[in-house]
Amino acid sequence: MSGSTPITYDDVIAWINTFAASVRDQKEYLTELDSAIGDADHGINMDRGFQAVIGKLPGLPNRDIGAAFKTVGMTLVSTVGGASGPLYGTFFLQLGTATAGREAIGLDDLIAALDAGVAGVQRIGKAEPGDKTMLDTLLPARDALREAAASGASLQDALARAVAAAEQGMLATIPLVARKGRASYLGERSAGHQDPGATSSYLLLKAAADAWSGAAGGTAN
Amino acid sequence: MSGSTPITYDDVIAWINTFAASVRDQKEYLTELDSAIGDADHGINMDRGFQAVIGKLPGLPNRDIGAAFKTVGMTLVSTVGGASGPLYGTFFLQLGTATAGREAIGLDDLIAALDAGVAGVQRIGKAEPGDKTMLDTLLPARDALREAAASGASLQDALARAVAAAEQGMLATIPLVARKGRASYLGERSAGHQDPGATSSYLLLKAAADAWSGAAGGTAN
Amino acid sequence: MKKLINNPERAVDEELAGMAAAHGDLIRIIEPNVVLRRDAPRPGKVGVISGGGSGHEPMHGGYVGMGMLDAACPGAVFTSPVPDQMLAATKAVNAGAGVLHIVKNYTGDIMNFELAAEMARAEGIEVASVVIADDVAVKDSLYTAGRRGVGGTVLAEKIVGAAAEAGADLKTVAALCQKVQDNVRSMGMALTSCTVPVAGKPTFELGEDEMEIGIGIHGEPGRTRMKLAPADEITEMLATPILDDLPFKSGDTVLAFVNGMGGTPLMELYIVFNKLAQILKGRGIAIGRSFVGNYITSLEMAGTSITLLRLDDELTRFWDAPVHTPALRWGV
Amino acid sequence: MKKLINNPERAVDEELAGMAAAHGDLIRIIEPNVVLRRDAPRPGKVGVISGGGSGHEPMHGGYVGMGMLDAACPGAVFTSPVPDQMLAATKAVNAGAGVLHIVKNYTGDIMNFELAAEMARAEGIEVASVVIADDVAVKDSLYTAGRRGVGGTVLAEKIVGAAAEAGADLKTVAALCQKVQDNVRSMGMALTSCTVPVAGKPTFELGEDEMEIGIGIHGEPGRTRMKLAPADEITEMLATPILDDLPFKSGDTVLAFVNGMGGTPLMELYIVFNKLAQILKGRGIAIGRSFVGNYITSLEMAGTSITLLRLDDELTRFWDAPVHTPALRWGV
Ligand SMILES: Nc1ncnc2c1ncn2[C@@H]1O[C@H](COP(=O)(O)OP(=O)(O)O)[C@@H](O)[C@H]1O
Ligand SMILES: Nc1ncnc2c1ncn2[C@@H]1O[C@H](COP(=O)(O)OP(=O)(O)O)[C@@H](O)[C@H]1O
Ligand SMILES: [Mg+2]
Ligand SMILES: [Mg+2]
Ligand SMILES: [Mg+2]
Ligand SMILES: [Mg+2]
Repeated sequence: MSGSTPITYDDVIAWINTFAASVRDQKEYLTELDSAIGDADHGINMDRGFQAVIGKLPGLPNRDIGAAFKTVGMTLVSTVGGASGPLYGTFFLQLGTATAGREAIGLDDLIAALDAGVAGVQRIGKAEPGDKTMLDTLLPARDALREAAASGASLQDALARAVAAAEQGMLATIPLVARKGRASYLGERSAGHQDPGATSSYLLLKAAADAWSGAAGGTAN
Repeated sequence: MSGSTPITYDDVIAWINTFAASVRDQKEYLTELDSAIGDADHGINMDRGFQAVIGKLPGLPNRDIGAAFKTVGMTLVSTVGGASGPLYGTFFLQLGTATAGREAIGLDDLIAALDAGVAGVQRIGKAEPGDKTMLDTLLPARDALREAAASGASLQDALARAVAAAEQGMLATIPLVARKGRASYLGERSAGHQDPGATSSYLLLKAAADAWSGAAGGTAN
Repeated sequence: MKKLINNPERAVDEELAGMAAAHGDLIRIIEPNVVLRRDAPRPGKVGVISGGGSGHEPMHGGYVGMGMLDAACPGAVFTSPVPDQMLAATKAVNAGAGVLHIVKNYTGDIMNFELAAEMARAEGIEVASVVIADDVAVKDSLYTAGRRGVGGTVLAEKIVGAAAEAGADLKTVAALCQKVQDNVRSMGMALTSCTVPVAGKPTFELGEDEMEIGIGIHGEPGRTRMKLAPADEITEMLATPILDDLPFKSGDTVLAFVNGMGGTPLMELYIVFNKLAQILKGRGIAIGRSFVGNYITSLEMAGTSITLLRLDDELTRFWDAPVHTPALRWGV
Repeated sequence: MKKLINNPERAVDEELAGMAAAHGDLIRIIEPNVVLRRDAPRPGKVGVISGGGSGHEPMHGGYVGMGMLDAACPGAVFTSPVPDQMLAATKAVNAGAGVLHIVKNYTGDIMNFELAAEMARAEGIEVASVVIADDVAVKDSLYTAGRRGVGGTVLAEKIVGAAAEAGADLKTVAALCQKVQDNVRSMGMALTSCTVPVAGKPTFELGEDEMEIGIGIHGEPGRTRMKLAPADEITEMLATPILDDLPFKSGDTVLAFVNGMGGTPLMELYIVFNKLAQILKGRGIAIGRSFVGNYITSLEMAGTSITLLRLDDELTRFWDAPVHTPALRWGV
């Protein structure tokens, strides 16, 4: 079963680094999306946070995946601000709690961690699916991952399906009228624009798929 | 001699009305000139003043040319502000003093009145010829008028020569570096631009020639 | 982008250094980017702090001082500050009587302040929070993020700061803040967008003959884009929803606050005030206090907002009480 | 042109009506467009008046009140007021002790004030005039119109107003005004032009990467157009000619005034102040008093000016004295 292809500490670090690079790459694009329905800072915020994160990673004392995630979360909380700081910060802190003390995890562990992360985002952000937020990416991605795992898919296959679901969820935010976050102030005018946070969450899933395509679970693909 | 072609009270009123119309017509142009080397208000200032003036003219009690000029001068002082208000105001007040009580004047009287008007402008503005001001139009125009009168020219001919001299004087302000007025703050940068006040003064001379082309001295031209 | 800055990433830090250099008699700056009242903590006094993204100056840093805020937490431009700032501010102003957090209703501000409040409580500090949500351009609803906090925030900080200065306890101060929130309404509009320094270009584009009605204070677009209108019509468009919302009634006395968004000359604000005074008169509402200027801004945005606060004797008294901050000073 | 106005020709009138509505406790408006201190004339007090084109708000109307001006005469935008205004103001504030005219050095202002002074003298009122000409961007010369009056005017009005309030006679007040003029220097720059309402379009065009150095306060172009530079370099470009002109010397104490031209956010003014403080420190000059904000403006122009006034005890004392006007208030 899928638990047999372990995700190592190095894989986790690679994921975070890949996401940080992707955020840097897409900084202008994310900010542009936020211009349309927000305050033109989402890319800037995420980049500020993940630049701080990659500055912290080399200093981590041991190969504890949970500790790494917690460091990411705390760094985001302390450097991002805005809505995305506490939301992504809590997400990673919950990932950290779910994987505390582990040097490697399996797909099931990853799903459980995502469960906790998404629950954290829901708890502090109080958003529902369809409110036009990052949840509209994270929830379907997690569900896709779980279904794939249940059907015995490999980590890579499961991730590929999660990325596809994330992309769909992200695109599905376009027609939505926002009910949470800054975009909600626009009322009907928020429809027709892709949510910036849903987009960065898609990049987060994509970064995992990219980082682990050749690493975890051998050299598949 | 030229004194024999009288300028009547109605001619004077026609001159003022013609100039007011010309200022209204050239308001944007004068303001544009003032944008380049001043504060973008010369046309606006002159138009505000002469609109007030033409509102006053119908109410004048008798056919006293001097009183009409004085009314123009006082109205300009009270409504224009800026540099041009006191300068043009004084100019017309001096014209009024020089023609007080007269119902008609000759070319010589006009020259004497212009002398007084220009002296007034020089006294309160303290500018010299070549400082890039309205004086650079008024002085050569007055001199041309005087020379033409001395050579026995008709009022129309004398005015035509004065307008030509005024135009030359106005154009000659272009290369000058301003030493007086707002344009002086620009230093060397003021060169290459035509002075707005010199331009409105040219229009003033031109208005006399236009207004009196068919009136004073019969229907010549 | 044309700005008097050296480096977009360092703009807020250099701004705070400039504030410290200019107003060292009133404030000092402590890590991590907290504007602190020079003489904080004041023995026995309830601490009052606020914070939010930068770019709204003089709010909040300009309101730190005697009779107003004890500390302000400026985030990056238009970005809620991080909890570390509010935690540091809360600890620095706490004198044992507890600390009030005045929070503008934005998802980010709410969450970051709440995280800080939890951490402060964990360290044994009593913290109360009041959320300002006065923007009638946004429909209020249980299912959305709700209304934004805008101009009412400045009035709340002044009034609440005066009560804290006078020695009111945390519960009283928090209740007074809630009372301001319950009696204040605002609405804003923009003639131009603004440029977040790090973004480098205007947040939105507006045609030469267009305006945005119902904007917030973060350069975000408003509820509707319209053809430019005369100032009197714009004033009607802002005042009417405000007046109808509370609703304000004939016989009420208000504090009338006409605010500039940063790039609007005072001349225009007074033209708006002139019409607002006529509208209020027409409704039988008296202007008890007037407040006109650029007090809660969106960088260099051109535009205005109107805020009306229904006054009673208590609110009036605390509004009039002495205040001495970099941006607001009277009675001392 | 995007402005909160109804009719360009009526903008100043409606502005004054708005000021009267907002600040009726401090000022009233009399014909022909004079902003008058509510309680003028004050028995026994020397009257202090100033005036100039509109578009520089809060100067001068915002400075009418206790401890500063007794009256202000706002002309059309960027156009010197007419003598009728200064005459009416002079008569309205005269209480027998004479009236000081604080005049900025512009050909129009000089001539219009002089005409009014002559008329007032003809009516038996003692009038003294002091000309403020503090702009070091303009070369001083006997053969030109000389230097412009800019930021130093605000400081002169505050300091001289305090002396008049304290009961100084006309000669003393005029001498004090001259002392301010002798010890103050300024220079300004623009990032953008501004639009005179009646003209309807910007006075000059500036490229996205250009700025004007050495501007005045009437939207006129400056001495030189340059490539945009970081705030620190701009601050050097303004401060150096000021410091070298007086010259200010090590050991001097100054009032450091960083002014916004109307469309510049406070954030940027504090960034400029931060660098200015470093420059002054480097020259051994102490900052005795700081003054940061949009106090003498050019409509919505983006830009800044720096003014330095060399302080002594007398100037400092009058600067610190109570003032209560729409735009400036302390000590009361
Ligand atoms: N209540 C919420 N729950 C979940 N996600 C939210 C919520 N509010 C906002 N977001 C997400 O945060 C994103 C905006 O992040 P960002 O621009 O960094 O913060 P801010 O809105 O404070 O400027 C939105 O696009 C949205 O996906
Ligand atoms: N000292 C002076 N003597 C004569 N004319 C002057 C003087 N100063 C300015 N002017 C004239 O006034 C004109 C500007 O008038 P205007 O724009 O109406 O006033 P302001 O300069 O106050 O805005 C200049 O173009 C110049 O011809
Ligand atoms: Mg955002
Ligand atoms: Mg002009
Ligand atoms: Mg933000
Ligand atoms: Mg002018």
